[in-house]
Amino acid sequence: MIIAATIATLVVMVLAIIRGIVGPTLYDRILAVNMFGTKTVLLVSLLGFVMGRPEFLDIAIVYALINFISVIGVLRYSDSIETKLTSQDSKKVESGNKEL
Amino acid sequence: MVFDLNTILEFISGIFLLIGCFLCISGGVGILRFPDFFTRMHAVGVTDTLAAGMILVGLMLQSPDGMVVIKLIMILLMTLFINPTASHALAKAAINNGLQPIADNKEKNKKESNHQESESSNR
Amino acid sequence: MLMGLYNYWVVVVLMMIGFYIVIAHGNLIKKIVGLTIFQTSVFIFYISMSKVDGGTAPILVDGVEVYSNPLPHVLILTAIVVGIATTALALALTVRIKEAYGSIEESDIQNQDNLIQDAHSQDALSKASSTDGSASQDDSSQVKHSGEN
Amino acid sequence: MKDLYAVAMLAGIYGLLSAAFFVAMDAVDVAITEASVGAGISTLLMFVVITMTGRSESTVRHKPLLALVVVFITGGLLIYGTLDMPYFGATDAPIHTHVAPRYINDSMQEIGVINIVTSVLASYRAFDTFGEVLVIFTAGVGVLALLSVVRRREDDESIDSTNESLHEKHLILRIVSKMLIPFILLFALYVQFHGDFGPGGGFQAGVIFASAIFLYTLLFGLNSARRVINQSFIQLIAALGVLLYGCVGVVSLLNGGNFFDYNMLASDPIAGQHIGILLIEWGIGCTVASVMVIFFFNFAGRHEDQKNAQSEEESKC
Repeated sequence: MIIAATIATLVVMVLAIIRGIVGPTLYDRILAVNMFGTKTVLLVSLLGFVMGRPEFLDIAIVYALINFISVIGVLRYSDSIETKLTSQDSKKVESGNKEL
Repeated sequence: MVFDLNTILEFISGIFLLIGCFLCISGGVGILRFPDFFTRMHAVGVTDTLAAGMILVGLMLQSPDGMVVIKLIMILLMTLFINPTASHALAKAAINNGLQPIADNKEKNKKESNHQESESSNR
Repeated sequence: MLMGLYNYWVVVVLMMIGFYIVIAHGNLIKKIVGLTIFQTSVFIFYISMSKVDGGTAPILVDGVEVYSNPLPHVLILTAIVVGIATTALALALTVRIKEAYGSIEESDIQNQDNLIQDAHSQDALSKASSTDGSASQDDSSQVKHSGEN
Repeated sequence: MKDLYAVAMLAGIYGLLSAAFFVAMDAVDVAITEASVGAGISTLLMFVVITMTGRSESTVRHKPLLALVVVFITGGLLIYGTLDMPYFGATDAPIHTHVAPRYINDSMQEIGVINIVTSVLASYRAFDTFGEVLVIFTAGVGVLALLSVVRRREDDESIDSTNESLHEKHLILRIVSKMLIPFILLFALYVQFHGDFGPGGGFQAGVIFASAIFLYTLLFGLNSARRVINQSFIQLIAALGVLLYGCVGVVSLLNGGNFFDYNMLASDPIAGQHIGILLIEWGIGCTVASVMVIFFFNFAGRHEDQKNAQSEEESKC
């Protein structure tokens, strides 16, 4: 049963990767990465049981924490870029022209 | 017919794992097939909390010693805290972005803000 | 039985993907990502070599005799952290390049460099012609070549 | 793929995937490092940099056909080279017959630490690890040299106000993170001290500790984070970590052993090894954590400075 759960998790991870590649908007990709991270937590805990050494669950805890931090960080920086991107791009073109 | 405790525990944990697997797969199909971002987020919410919880509880019932159970409980608590928070922040950022649409996905954001109502009613 | 070597083939494929990204893409960020993929393929190479059939993680417990080889783990553990340090350094260089050139595309940077060098060689040429009125065309072209080199 | 954000996200997925692979390959210590580094910090740094350098890539590739030919030739040669390699998982491969049996069989008597990876890292190959720590330290110095900005205006009220609005906006996020940050710090210390018995050690703990500070910085803004952790203090800690590591080696030298010969640190060799490993892990942890914080502070500081310069230009216009 544990092996079946592992396979199911792997399948879902593949689906999440597909969404991450296809994902039309940035938020779709962040969502896919978030889901992928959670599934990795599950996979790591399951793998511990499959291989018979289930005491290495620290890795899964680290995953859960780091995944959260990276999602928050990505959101924070994507937040700040969306509004300024258009103005910055026009400015970039101007400054590039000046330098040339 | 006599069941000893281990067999019963294994059976229950098998049921939990089975439900977890089913929810996982359905959520995975959901993230691929649903039409827009907010509906996909709904699918991810199912897999991230309920399916993960089911699988972790299933593992807890099979774990050999106490430390493993404690760590699994910690993982479960963290999943239950972190994932809804992350999806909340994600949805909020997406809505904020939708309210001030940038040039290339203006159309999409309009659609998304319509779907957002249906998503909030799902909660 | 060649199937026993599949781990090396996966490594080679990953390595070549990274290599292709590094040499074929002009964007510096993409080059860094390619380097990261290349790096990870080396990590996977080491770690897959350390795996022993039937072995478990190299943390001693009673009743287990076969462990994976701990030495590659140690090397890769430090290499990962060093890898992020070097990646950060590369990213810092990218930021500075962006500030200096206004672009992180390799071709743009090359163009600007060429323009600057042309300007320098023009300067040198005009200087040479002003000090030495009888400078021939051959000399000036030599100056230009040395500037480009 | 032209959108560099997507590239960064997929690189993050790749990091997670490779860490899961390391778990499957029994390399738990490596997995915990890759989990904390590959998924978290590298994605984050890459994102900050992409925010600064623009998010789209021009489609021009130079000579893709030539590159493809080169790649295929090299790949073919490499695959030809693998034909002589030992099979996957073979027990009699050359790698398993040289020093590894000694590490596996004798480390318990010689070092007294359950986790073989830790004993090899901190004792058998301590000099090697010292070099790695120095590389990390040097990279930190390099980033400082490249990116550190002279803070002209200490009272950046404008930045503060935007950050206030950001974390006012995310109330739930702020509260959950406030609950999580102490937990992450505690967990980092657990990983630091648990390195003798399970996956963990200075490198991992340093990175996890740094990620807690990242989380704080992300939510409450760079300036308040700088108020909590002074930049020069962090630089001092980075240097002190390396110094502590080196001092352990020198002390064992002075006590009559070799460089990093911990047996000389106490009367009992095993106790000496324990002291040595503990101190060295502390040195590694301090250096790694502070260098990671230096990376992030400098990248984020550069980012905010650019933003400020832009807003000033806009106000001038």
